[in-house]
Amino acid sequence: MTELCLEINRADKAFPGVQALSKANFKLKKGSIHALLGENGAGKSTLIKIITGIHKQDHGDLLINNSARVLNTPNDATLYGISVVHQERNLIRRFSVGENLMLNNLPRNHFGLIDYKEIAIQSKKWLEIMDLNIDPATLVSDLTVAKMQLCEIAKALSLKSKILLLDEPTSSLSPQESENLFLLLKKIVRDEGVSIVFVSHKLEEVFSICDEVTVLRDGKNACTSEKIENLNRKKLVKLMIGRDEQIVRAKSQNSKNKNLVLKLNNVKSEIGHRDINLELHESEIVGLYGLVGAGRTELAKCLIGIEKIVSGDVEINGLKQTIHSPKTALEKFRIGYISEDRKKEGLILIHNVLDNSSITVWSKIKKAFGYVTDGMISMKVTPYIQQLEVKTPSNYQLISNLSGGNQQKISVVKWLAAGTDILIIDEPTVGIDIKTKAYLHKLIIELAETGTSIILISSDMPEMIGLADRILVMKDFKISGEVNNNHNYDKTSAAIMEYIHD
Amino acid sequence: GSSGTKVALVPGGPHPYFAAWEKAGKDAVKDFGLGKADYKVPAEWDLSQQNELIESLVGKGYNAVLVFPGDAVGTNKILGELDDAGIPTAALAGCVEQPTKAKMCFGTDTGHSAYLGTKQLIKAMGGKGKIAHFTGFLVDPNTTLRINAVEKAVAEAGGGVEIIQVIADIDAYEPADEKINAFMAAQGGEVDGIVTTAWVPAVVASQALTNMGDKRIKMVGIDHDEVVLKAIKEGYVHGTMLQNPYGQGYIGSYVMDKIRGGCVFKANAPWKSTAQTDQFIDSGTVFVDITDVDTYVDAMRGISLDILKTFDGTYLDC
Amino acid sequence: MTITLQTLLKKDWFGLLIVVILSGILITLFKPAFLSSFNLYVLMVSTSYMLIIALAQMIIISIGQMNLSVGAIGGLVAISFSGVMEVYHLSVPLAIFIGLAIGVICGFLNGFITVKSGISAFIITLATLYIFKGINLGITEAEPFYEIPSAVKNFGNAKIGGTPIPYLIIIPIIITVLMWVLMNRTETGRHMLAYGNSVQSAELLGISSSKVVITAHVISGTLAAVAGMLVVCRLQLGTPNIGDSWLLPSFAAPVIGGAILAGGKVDVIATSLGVLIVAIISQALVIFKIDPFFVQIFLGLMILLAVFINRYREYKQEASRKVFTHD
Amino acid sequence: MTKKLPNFMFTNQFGLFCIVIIFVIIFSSITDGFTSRFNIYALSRVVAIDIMIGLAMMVVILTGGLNLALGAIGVCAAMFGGWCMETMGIPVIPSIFLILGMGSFLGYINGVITVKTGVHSFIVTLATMSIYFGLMTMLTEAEAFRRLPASFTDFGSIKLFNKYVSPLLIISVTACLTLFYLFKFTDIGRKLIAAGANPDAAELSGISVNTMFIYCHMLSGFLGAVAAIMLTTRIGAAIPSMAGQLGMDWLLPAFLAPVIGGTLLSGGKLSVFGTMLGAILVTLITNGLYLIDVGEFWIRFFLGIILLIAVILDKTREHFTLKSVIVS
Ligand SMILES: Nc1ncnc2c1ncn2[C@@H]1O[C@H](COP(=O)(O)OP(=O)(O)OP(=O)(O)O)[C@@H](O)[C@H]1O
Ligand SMILES: Nc1ncnc2c1ncn2[C@@H]1O[C@H](COP(=O)(O)OP(=O)(O)OP(=O)(O)O)[C@@H](O)[C@H]1O
Ligand SMILES: [Mg+2]
Ligand SMILES: [Mg+2]
Repeated sequence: MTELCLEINRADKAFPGVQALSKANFKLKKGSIHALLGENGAGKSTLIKIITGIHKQDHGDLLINNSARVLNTPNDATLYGISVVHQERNLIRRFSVGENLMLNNLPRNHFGLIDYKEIAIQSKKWLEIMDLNIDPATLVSDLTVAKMQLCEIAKALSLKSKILLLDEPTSSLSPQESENLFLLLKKIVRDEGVSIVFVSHKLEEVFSICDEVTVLRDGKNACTSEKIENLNRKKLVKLMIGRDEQIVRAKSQNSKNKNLVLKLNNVKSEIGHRDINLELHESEIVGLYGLVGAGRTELAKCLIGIEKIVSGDVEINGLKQTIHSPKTALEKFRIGYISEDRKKEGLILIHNVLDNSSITVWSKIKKAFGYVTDGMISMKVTPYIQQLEVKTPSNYQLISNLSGGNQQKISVVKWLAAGTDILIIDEPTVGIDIKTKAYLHKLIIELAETGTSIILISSDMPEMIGLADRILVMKDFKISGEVNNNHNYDKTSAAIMEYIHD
Repeated sequence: GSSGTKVALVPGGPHPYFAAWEKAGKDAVKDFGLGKADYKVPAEWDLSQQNELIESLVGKGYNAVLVFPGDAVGTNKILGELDDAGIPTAALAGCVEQPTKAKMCFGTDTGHSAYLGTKQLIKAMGGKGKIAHFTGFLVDPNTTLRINAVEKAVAEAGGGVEIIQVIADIDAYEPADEKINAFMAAQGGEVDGIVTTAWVPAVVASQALTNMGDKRIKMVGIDHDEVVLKAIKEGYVHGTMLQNPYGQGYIGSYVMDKIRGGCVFKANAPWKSTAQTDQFIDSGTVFVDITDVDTYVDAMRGISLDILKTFDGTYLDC
Repeated sequence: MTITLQTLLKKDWFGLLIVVILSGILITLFKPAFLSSFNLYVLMVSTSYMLIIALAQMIIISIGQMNLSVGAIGGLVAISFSGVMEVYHLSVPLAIFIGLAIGVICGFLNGFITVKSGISAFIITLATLYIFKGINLGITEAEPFYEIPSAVKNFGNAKIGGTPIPYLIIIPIIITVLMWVLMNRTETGRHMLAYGNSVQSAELLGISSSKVVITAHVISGTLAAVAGMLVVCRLQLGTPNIGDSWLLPSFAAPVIGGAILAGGKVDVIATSLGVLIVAIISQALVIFKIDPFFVQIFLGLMILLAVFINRYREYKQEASRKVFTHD
Repeated sequence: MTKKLPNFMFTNQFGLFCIVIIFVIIFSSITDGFTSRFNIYALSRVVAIDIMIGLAMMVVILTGGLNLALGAIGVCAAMFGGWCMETMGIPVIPSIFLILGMGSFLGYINGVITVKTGVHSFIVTLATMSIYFGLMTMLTEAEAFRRLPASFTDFGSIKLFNKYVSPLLIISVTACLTLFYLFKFTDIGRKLIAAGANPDAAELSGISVNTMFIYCHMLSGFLGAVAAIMLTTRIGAAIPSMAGQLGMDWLLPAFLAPVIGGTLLSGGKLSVFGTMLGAILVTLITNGLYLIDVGEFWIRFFLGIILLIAVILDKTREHFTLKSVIVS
């Protein structure tokens, strides 16, 4: 069974100022799981969008089941049995989960009107397959990022297509959720001969489920349909970034003698946190681990004054303080928060790279009469932009035109530029390629060493264990336990799981 | 007349009232041998639009302007500027408030017309009863004049008559229909007379009375919209205060030509004076009811001719 | 599912219904005449065409755009409708057909140009507002058409049997029901809302934006046409001014009804109640003989009040949601 | 990495500028009197006021909102000024500050209500429009103030640059430059834009969005008051009908200018000079149409058509420029 069900030959795609793909080839075998890899901005999503008829390649041709096809709209792709989960969430927030799942072919009753009972029934089926226990009537806007992502996968499956494209499907899933997903994928490949294209920055995942690998670098093929057996992590990384990956490890530092910068005593929040106790020392990295939905993001938001703290007290450098707004958090207490939801809370998509990365520093670098120029700003932020190797034609490129990973980099840049004492980092490396990920990790450690105290929220266990000095485990808006991290993966992860499952 | 005279007749905006000005202008050109007497309508009923139009007209070489003031006070500035540019102007149909550079106000004393109308209504009501007053935008200075005039007439009628409600700001049809009918629903039983002092309320109120088939409530309207005239013929409306748009345009153009020809108004000209100006000439304001509603057109023509015949003698030094 | 206060509080129309009932009771306490059959009739008449006008705007709001030309379309249709009957003595059905056709064409133009040019509908309809109104004035030279067949006139001024219900309200009610079905039970409607929620997502989902946008504008144009003709029936003359005063009310009702101007959230029932509230307010101002110099002030305060009451409901609802969001 | 056309050619302003030039050429060649001193002077005066009105609306559109009360605020400010100067006999300069204060204050009220209640500014300003205007008519009983100090009213008739330009235009251009500086070269300006573009992100980045929105409404009121002053000097009196019923005559020019100028209705993107050019374009077209005899009642029709052509022309230019970016 070596016949191809999808083939792209010498595809070019240019965007204003960017050659996203040049002469890119891609071949997908029937019944295989094919990894599409590359750095941020390599062109993965663009390729996916060409296969699904959203973008049209400038040159090159597209074959489905060995016959050349022209896809003008996403619907064409669906007709040829291609379904996709995009990197960005594409659910209608004000619609119910069920309706979102069925949106492309809504069931009708005999008056030709939409039949919501039927929707509930059909969608329930697919939700259960993803073992999601959500009522189909729930509004998408009430879901967490993770649940949304699972819903979209369920939706893609519900189309029963023969070709399934998954663009970073696990970016905000917890390890368990990813595991379940992989079992499911293997199953449908085995039983229904579905072929899957799998985009991810998590190489463990690639090795655990993929048969073949195609790597893009700057829109060109670094390799095409390489058998996974012939590859190892080292080789793969070299293909992707053109050099070896350096593994970062924080040297365990005993920070007990360092002075206490932040202390929470029995904090109770309006949105349901109960008796939260937390201590953060100077230049310490405290990890907040927990399953998606544990309320870590919300805790962060309490700290910067978005959500209300109803009782208990917050001490900063030993003094009781109340933080009314992110403004006071930033300007008075020098606390920053890097959001996990870059599109909604992190970035201003209609503005350019420069404005986005400098938003936190304007009031700091302004001269008399609040005088601030682009020049002054880029002097301040360009170093960070270059350090993080953001792929952008210029500082004036619109953020919405950057690749997902590069967008994430920008939302980090702006807080680096702000230079805060306490930095809360929420899921910093979601959708970030390993090169940048390594760099970010190095950066976080350097920040800590140079005196910044960091609260790290992450669902990525290796990352957590790699970076944190202490790890607090959160569950249902409570701290369910603390683990002193000795950077030994197996021991620590076991200890953490203890607190999660009891 | 001189073919050098280019008169522009500028209404406040697109409105049926002024339709007669177009023909009046053409006739004036024909009869008095003027160069031009064109009817020029602002794109919208809006003071600045009117000013823009007038300015562009001057730019095009019109050298005399007859204007229905977009605002009784606000229009003065531009009239002043035209005067500086040596262009004679006059307020037509309605007046501008003094001090003004307008040579005259040739039209209707809005206040007085409302006063007369109310008098007629009270007479029709037999000198006693409750009346309601429907009128236009409060921000139009004329509206205040009308409200006061109606009150004056009522006061003069002694205790017998009282105003039970004034509804203003209804110069658009839909709201007028809504408000006036709401009034009929609430007060229809009590009210004995209605006086309307703006075009739209007059039309809508006549319509409402006709629909209700109510001949008990007496109403005096304003102007010559067909709906009003029809309602008068059918007896649902007692009468209406008519003006003389054709005469205004026709004679106005004539006078502008004279003034450009070097005539000036007599020092002792028999001006009438109104709340707004004391250089007022009545272009013919008459009350019309069922008896003369069919013949008013000739009546108006008659009035126009009389004014024209005696105009030079009475007002001008040439 | 059982109807609890919880589920009701979620509904946009609930708060408004309260407002309507309360205001109704209040007014009646002071002025029993408010419930007189004639007054109810008047109330329904003024609600009738405003309802359609509001819906004409609402459907455009649902896709996150604005239609500034509703009034202009209504006016153009109104004078064409009465014009062809007066000048060419066409039969009423034919005139109605022409009227609707014009509405469809205008709406289509709005939608088509918006889609093809990729310029915001706000600008396009602002331009077409001038164009349609311009044609209107060009044809009529600001002179109304008076010869309206008595059939039409009666339709605009007759009540059903002994009831206070005007014939005029039948069509609006039917249309409201149809619109509810459209927005809640048909794919077209749901796709419009989806598009309004997020244009990008809608396109990734393969919802054809041109289809959605053009359909919405065609419906909007048609509704404006219907409203225009109803107003002619009501006023018994086809004056060029019809439609001039529609714009703000057309937005006010949906927005009072909780519509989000950014698109993706509209509620037919709430919009209808919004219309009713506005009508009741302006009627109350007359019934209570408010001094003309105070009317505007009251109007403003009332609108704010109405919105605040509905807003209060939302607070209650959000508060209750917060408590329930986890474990 | 890319070969670029000069940056300014990408801008919407550049496109508008070309279109304006085109129309100037057309009108001056086919109409008599377009270039006459009188006409140009008149134009400069009309444009000046429309620009100011456009800017006043622009700064609220920036927040993703609307300010329907703009006209009402203008009239209230003007009438208040009339009262100060005529009734209270306060000298011109202090009066002007009082007028501007009044404008800003009314804007402030809009801002506070919008922010505190979370009700969309559309409905808030719809209501305050009625309230402001109602209060104004009630207090003044619609009586105009027409005995204003000559030093004040004459300003509207001064002619500069051998009688071609009104000083009002100078004021508007200055306002444009100031706003341009504010939004391009100050932190507060940048914050205003950021807050309008994505309130959540801005808030999390330490910007107090509510304050920013209130500033925008105040600025709108302030600019509205400036426009009102200019209109008053131009009319020579403070009259309640200077912006029409409820001040709604201001709304069309107010929206036309910024929206044609490329200001994003959803907020977060504006163009000061675009707004200026937008106002110029619209005034040009109207004036040109009055000069060409298009037939009495057809002016609006042609205005619409030309507007349509203009915006579509500009759009095609945009496509062209974007395409012509060659990737090396
Ligand atoms: N709509 C667009 N307009 C302009 N440039 C674009 C657009 N979409 C993508 N690009 C550019 O094309 C390049 C490839 O983007 P793409 O999203 O395919 O990267 P990717 O491989 O998916 O990266 P990531 O792993 O971060 O998702 C990037 O440089 C991006 O800036
Ligand atoms: N099924 C659900 N229905 C409604 N709201 C939910 C649901 N699950 C989570 N939420 C909301 O999301 C919040 C937690 O989601 P979120 O994922 O941000 O928490 P978290 O601990 O920060 O997880 P992570 O940071 O790993 O994403 C909850 O407090 C709740 O408000
Ligand atoms: Mg991608
Ligand atoms: Mg989170």
